[in-house]
Amino acid sequence: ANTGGSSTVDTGRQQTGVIATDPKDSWGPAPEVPGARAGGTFTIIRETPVSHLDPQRTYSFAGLMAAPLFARSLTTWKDDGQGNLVLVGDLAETPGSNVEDDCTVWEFKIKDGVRFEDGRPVTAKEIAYGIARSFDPDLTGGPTYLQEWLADTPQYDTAWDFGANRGALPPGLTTPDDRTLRFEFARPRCDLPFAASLPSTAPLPADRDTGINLGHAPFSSGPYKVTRFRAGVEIVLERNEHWDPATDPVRHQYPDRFVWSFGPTTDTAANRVIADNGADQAALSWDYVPASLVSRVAGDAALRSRTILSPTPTANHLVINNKRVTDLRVRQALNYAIDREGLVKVLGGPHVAAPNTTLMPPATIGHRAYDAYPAGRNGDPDRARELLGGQTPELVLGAADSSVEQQLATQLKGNLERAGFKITVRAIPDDAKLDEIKKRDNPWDLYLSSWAADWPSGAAILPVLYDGRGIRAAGNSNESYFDDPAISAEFDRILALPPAEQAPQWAGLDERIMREHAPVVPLYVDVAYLVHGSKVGGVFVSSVFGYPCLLDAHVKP
Amino acid sequence: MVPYLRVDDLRVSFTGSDGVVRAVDGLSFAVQRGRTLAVVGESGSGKSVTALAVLGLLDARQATVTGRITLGGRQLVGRPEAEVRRLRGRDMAMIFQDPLSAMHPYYPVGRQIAEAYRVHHRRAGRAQTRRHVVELLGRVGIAQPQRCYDQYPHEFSGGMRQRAMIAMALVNDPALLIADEPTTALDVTVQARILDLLADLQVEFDTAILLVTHDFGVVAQLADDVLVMYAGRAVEQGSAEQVLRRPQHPYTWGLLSSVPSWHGDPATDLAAIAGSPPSPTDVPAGCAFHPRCRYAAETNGRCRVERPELRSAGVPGHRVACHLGDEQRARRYAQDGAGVPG
Amino acid sequence: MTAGEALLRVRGLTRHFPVRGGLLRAVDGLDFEVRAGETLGLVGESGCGKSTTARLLVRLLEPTGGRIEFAGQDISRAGRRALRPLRPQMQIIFQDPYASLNPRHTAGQIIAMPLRVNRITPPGGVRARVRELMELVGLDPEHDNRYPHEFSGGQRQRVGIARALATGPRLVVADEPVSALDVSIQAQVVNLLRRLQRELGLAFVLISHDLAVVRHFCQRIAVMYLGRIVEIGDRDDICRRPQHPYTRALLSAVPDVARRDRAGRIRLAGDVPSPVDPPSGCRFRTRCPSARERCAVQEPALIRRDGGNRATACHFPAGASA
Amino acid sequence: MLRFLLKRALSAVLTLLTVSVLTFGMFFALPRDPVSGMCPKNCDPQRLERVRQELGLRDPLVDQYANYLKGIVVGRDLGGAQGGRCDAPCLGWSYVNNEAVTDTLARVLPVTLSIVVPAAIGWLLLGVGLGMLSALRPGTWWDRAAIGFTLTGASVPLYVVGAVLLLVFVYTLHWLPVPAYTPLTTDPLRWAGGLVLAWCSLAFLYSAIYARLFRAQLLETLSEDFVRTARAKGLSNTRVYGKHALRAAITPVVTVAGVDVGAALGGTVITETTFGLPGLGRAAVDAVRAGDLPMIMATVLVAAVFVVLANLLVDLLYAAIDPRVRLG
Amino acid sequence: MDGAVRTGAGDRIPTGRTVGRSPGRLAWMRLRRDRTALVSGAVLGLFVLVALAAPLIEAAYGIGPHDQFQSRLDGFGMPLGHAGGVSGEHFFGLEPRLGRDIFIRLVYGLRTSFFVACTAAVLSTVIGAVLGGLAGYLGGWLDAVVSWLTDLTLAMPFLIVALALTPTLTARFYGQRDEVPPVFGVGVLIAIFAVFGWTSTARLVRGQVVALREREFVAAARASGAGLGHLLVRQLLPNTWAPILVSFSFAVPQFVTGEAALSFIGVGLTEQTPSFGRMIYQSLDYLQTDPAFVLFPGGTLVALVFAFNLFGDALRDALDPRSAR
Ligand SMILES: Nc1ncnc2c1ncn2[C@@H]1O[C@H](COP(=O)(O)OP(=O)(O)OP(=O)(O)O)[C@@H](O)[C@H]1O
Ligand SMILES: Nc1ncnc2c1ncn2[C@@H]1O[C@H](COP(=O)(O)OP(=O)(O)OP(=O)(O)O)[C@@H](O)[C@H]1O
Ligand SMILES: [Mg+2]
Ligand SMILES: [Mg+2]
Repeated sequence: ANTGGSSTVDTGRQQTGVIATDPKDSWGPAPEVPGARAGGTFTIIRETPVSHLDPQRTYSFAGLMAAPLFARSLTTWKDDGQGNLVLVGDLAETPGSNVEDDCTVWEFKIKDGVRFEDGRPVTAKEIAYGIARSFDPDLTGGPTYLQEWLADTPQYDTAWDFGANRGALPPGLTTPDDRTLRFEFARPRCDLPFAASLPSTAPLPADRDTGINLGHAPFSSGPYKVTRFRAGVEIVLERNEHWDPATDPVRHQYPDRFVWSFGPTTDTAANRVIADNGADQAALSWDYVPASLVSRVAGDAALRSRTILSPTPTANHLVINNKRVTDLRVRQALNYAIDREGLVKVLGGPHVAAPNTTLMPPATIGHRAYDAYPAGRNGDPDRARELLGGQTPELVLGAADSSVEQQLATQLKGNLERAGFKITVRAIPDDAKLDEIKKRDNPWDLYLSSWAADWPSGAAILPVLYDGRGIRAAGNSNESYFDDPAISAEFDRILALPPAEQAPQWAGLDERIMREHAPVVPLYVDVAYLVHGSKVGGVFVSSVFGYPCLLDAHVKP
Repeated sequence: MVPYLRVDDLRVSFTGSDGVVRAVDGLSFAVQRGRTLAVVGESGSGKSVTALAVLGLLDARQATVTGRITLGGRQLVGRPEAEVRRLRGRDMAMIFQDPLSAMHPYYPVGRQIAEAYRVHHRRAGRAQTRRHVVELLGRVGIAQPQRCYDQYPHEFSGGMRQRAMIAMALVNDPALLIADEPTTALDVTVQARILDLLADLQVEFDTAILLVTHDFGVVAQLADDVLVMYAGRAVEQGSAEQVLRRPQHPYTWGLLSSVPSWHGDPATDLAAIAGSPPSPTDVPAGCAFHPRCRYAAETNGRCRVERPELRSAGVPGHRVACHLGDEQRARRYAQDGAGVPG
Repeated sequence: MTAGEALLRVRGLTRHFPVRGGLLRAVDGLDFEVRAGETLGLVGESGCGKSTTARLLVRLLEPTGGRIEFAGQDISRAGRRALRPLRPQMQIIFQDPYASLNPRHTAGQIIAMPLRVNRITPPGGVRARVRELMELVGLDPEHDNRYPHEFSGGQRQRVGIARALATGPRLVVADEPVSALDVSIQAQVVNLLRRLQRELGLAFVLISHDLAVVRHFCQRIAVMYLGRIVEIGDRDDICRRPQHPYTRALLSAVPDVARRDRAGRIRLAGDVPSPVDPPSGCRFRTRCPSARERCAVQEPALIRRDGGNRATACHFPAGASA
Repeated sequence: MLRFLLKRALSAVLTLLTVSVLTFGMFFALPRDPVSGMCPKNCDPQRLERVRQELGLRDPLVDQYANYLKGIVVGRDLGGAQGGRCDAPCLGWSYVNNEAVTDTLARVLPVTLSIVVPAAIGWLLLGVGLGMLSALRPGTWWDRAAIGFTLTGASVPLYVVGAVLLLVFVYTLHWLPVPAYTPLTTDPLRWAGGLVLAWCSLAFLYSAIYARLFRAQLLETLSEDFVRTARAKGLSNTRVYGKHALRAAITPVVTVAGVDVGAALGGTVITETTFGLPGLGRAAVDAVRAGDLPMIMATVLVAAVFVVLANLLVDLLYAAIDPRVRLG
Repeated sequence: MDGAVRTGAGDRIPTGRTVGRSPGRLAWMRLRRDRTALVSGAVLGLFVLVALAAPLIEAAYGIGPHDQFQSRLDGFGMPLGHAGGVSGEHFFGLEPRLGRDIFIRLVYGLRTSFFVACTAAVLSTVIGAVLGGLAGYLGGWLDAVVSWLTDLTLAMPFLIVALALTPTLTARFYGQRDEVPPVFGVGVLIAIFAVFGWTSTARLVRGQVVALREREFVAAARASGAGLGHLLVRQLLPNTWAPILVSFSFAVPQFVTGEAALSFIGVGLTEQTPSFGRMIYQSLDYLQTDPAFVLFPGGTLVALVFAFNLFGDALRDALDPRSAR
């Protein structure tokens, strides 16, 4: 019989993050991982194939976590998996220098001794070429921060045509010498060191650019190189002899090879890894343990040493369409009505989700916990009812037609109707949902959405999600269509501060927005719960992206 | 002379959802080599069942067979299936009524005949078998037997099929040939030729023939002896001459006079037997024919209760199952049997 | 209409079926007449086109060519609408007593069907008419709500006959009405048909392969071979003095209880040729014992020779007075 | 024969064309946008619009369709974002998988083939065997057991069978590895081990249907006159059943099997989903979910081709088995 | 001819007025004698009754299909207690996560599934019978068109069309904000099943009609001047009831499992509508963690389909005593 004696999970730990000031932090070799040894094949099982490995196009979590193995970027995160983050130089000797101290001009000095897989040295030219290449409209999919900042317009590919200017560099990007890369922006871009950590700053010699085909055979600058790419089935990475650990602050070269194996469903992958047979002993199931299996995995003491549990920076909100729901009291009532404990149960328990009441996830640098509308663990329908003052707002909740979201919607509908709302749940085709809610004039009052920042800074969250000045017809990240001039002014103010000083400011603004405007209902953050084979070592959950980091991974004997 | 086939007190019953059907109910007869016994009777009187019982082809799960069937001295009822099987095709063979459905639609005719040959001639080579079959096909009157060997049943005309059927039955020179309505499906001109063929072959092979039919015309042409059946029992038995010229049973009279005669007066009505044959599950008590018999009243109800046994009809070899006395029958026959050719 | 006038007149009636190997000439130019109250027998071997003719006569089939006149009206091209008033006047009886009755209808419904589809309300109502008809054909009128499977074969055929008589037709085409019946029942039905013909004055076209039955029932007989009529004439002419070699062969092959010898029989060689590819000239020549060269070249016409009622399609008819 | 083939081929092509037109039309009516998947965050509407134009998604539907057909027959140019030149048979570029559709197909088809072909052999053998067993001994214990089996097989849905098999053999008893696809050429043993459950559940289900069908058919055949003739010839039972009855009774089974295998080759969605095997069926479902039109078209067409081919094959087989159906 | 003639051979059956036993009645009697048919029929009857009486059962049971009991779930959202939370209050236990009562949801799910399956079966059978009947009787080009349509329908991948069509239709009819009544999803499902399910009935009926068309009673009716309507409705239809009924009785369980299969790949009804299929589909994930959740809906489904198949078999035997299962 199930008596419910489940373990409690602490997922509310504090993120600390800094930008390295000591140049030594940016040099290798990375400290040895205790117990690690070289050799073996490390397998990663994942349902959805990684469709390409082109660093300039990489934006999926799997791609972002795979890229560091073969592609080095300008900067990178030193991460211990416990929330301690340090941004260090990777190709660059430091995480960038703010030349004029106003975030408009940045310079990176490129390390000596970094080499491509064919042994030729990496210089500023190759890095610049890589960035230029990301302007190519044919190379869809990657982050667009650098392009938009350099061109100072979202239509960067019309502003500077890569195809017509091969061999040249986009405006604002220069290589004064082989070892220097210089960015000049029209406006302050204080987050550049963070943005430079994305693999779009990976180097590529122009003569090695195979366009769209690079995705199947990237040109390595990291400790591994891609030796086999069977689309949709398997990717094999093997050691790159020309990688020099001395130049690298974060990477190791323990396993002989990494194998990404695609196809098995999440369930299958988890079950295979749990079964721990043969090659699966050195395998990691990439996706989180499916919610239906969590109780079995968590309940199995023998598996404890083979699971990893960690909060992630992906924050989930019940987004309120502020253009439609204009009454602050209604929005506040919504905040009071939610039964977060029930919600977590619907999701599969504390190994799947952790309740959250702030706009920024706890994993954000400088995050401060607060609850603007304290409603206890199960919500406070009476308080909500009181705020509504007897009216019955009829709201439409748009939810993807996926199984999970439909269940969540059912749960939320129950919560809200309990508090005096009248909720209509409308199903939206799963794949279309994201685009639909990003349309300014979308027809729904409420919808579920999540945000995972590209770096754990408030700057990558609050202005992106709540600055009303950038609202356009479609493609909005500001899905709540929240627009308040005072708040927008605050964004401008904080963004101009030096990166190191911004963190507490963002935390304060977070609380202020919630208390004054309640533009969304923060629900929970995703929790990463991973299971791996008995010979897997060194895997931890990246504090930046919430997925397994492979840099310390090794195969135990 | 010892008859080649001897059937004593054969009884066959089926148990179905509507009750027990006594398809054959105490039948005895014998056939000698070189002679033809015709079994005549209306539909459902048990003719085919008798034929199948002799061959042992009735499904043991459905039919219960009792009595004695002796073939060339061997008693068949109760004998193991494997042993009976060895007799089939070689010692006794059968020509079926509808040759199209009786042949496998997917195999060439020649091969089907060859198969029948090779079961009993294991050592026969392919070429030899073929030669034998082709020759036989020619003998039964199929033109171009070489070509026909490889044709399929559906490519044959009705007459050819029946001939092929006969060839299949004769391929092992069987001592007993059972022909179940071999010509009903055929036209008169073709029928005439098939009957001729049978007669000729009988002479050649000295075969005993058990001919099942309902057509007295056919009987007249081919049979030496006749057995008239009604509702699973023999009502009259004798030589063809006797039965056809001086029928003794009112049912036989009726049958004979029902057939529109070539010589009768077209202006008069046919002398039909009133009523219809009894339902197999509900055979009348006493004489099964009594509800349709004009003379049943003359026996003081005896026909209704007592079943008449087959007994001599005065002439040796001629037997009849009727309660009417010999003179009574003679008188009635003289009065009413006028329609019967005689 | 006085007796003697043709109720049905058929001229050059043809029906071809397109088949894989070419055109199958099932019926290939028939000429004959049926007078009111008269019975015509149609005999011939299997596949010679008897049933096709029957179906053409009641317009279940569309003729490929030729003319069918019924009561002076050309019906060979008539559509459903034009046929409507004539339908009740001509009916058909089929061979298979089971297949010709709808197993899901009661005898009453079956017999009333022609009345219903023609929207005829007889005096006294449909029900009374059905009972009357059942009595007429010798069925117990109380059995009108029985289903076909509850009748014996002979009774079923009677239901079929009653259906054909329901609308009071002037012509009944009977396609082998007795060949599926037991000998003893066959006689009953033949007698019934004879009686009906006599009493109701119907014209009959009786199709059969049994010459004895035809002889017993019909005043005139037509003999068909491969889609054509080879000889037609009064019963006695045909039966006693057949002229066409095919008719002679047919007659000699009729098995008869009274004739035990097989001596005087004419044996025809071979099988009936395929109607897809009939022989040139006289169609019977391939099997004819007296065929000569001319038979292969010229097709004999159906002509009267001795001034009588009989016509023969043969270049060398037997016993014809010159 | 040739004429028949031509006629059938023509009708098959017409069917395929209609299927493709219907699919094309249907998916353009969908409230989905394949392009949006190409830039996940911060996507600018104008840029999306440019991409749409570049991909030809703004051309008239008829042109797009004509272009598509042209691609199949002679190949076409797809532009830089879609891998450039695409040789015939070009089925387009999958926005979601980021590769030529033909490549995706080449990957998923072997999986479905590996599932279906052995399973089909299994279900045919098992179904025919069981059907024979029960038809030859009607009313016996064997028969009753076989009927029970077939009824169960016909009543338990595949996803339930699959789930139960997984639970028992994989998760509880650990007799079998977790289902996965390994190419046959890589390791035949692992190939079989990873698929055996899929085969079993498919075979269980279908063999039930086939046993039922075959039993009825065989019983009917056994009551045919020609079987009696065969016995009258003195043939042994083995020969009567094995040669005469079997061949006649197998014909309808062939028809059904052809259609079933054809349909299954088009994707065994439920099986693939239950066992987590990345075959054609799942690729199709994923494609629909993601609104990946070229991939949808391709999977639909491939499935239709299989069905149509199977139908054609059945007709030919029928003629081969039954001489009465020789086609003129 | 006024009844004057009344001789004829006297084969009258000397009984009074008899009641004809129609083939339908005979089948009914056979069915009533068949023990399997009785048992499976009773089980089906019970299912139908439960489905019809769902609101009554809800009232008696005191729990609605949307009521949640999350307090009886553990931290993982799994039901507390034995066998998935089976208790006197919750006969079949609770769903994991949302904590709804399985029993009452099954009852309502049965209602939905039955409605979908039966309506779809009626529709597909009607479509199939009409198309098959017309094609079989009229033959010619119509036959060719219908057989081509059949091929086309078989070649169109059912699941994919279903997957694509549902959201499209929803958007067409209800815009994006209106409440989509459960009836709509049900309607779409029914339409999909009907559009794809008619082929086998059509084939069956066509074959039957082609055989019947040659029967002489049809010719007799035509010879009497009967029109197409009479021929199809009065003559042919009564003789095709048997295959139509049988194919209907096999279509229903097929659609019941079909609904579940659609849910399995994520089409079908929304969470709002309690449905068998959706329940089973969701339960399968819990095979390892909450087998009871799989057992109850799965067992009910299997029982339902099993009963239907048994009944269908018995029906076929009764309607065609010649067929051996
Ligand atoms: N397998 C069977 N099961 C039940 N009853 C049967 C079976 N075979 C034959 N009968 C019954 O046995 C009786 C005799 O049948 P049989 O076939 O011998 O008649 P028949 O004289 O050959 O008739 P026909 O002239 O129509 O061929 C019939 O009433 C028939 O219904
Ligand atoms: N619908 C049809 N299509 C093709 N051929 C046909 C058709 N109906 C009849 N035939 C052919 O026409 C020829 C004459 O057939 P019909 O049925 O008229 O012959 P019949 O004289 O009635 O023969 P039977 O005595 O066997 O009934 C036969 O060769 C037959 O195969
Ligand atoms: Mg018989
Ligand atoms: Mg005929």
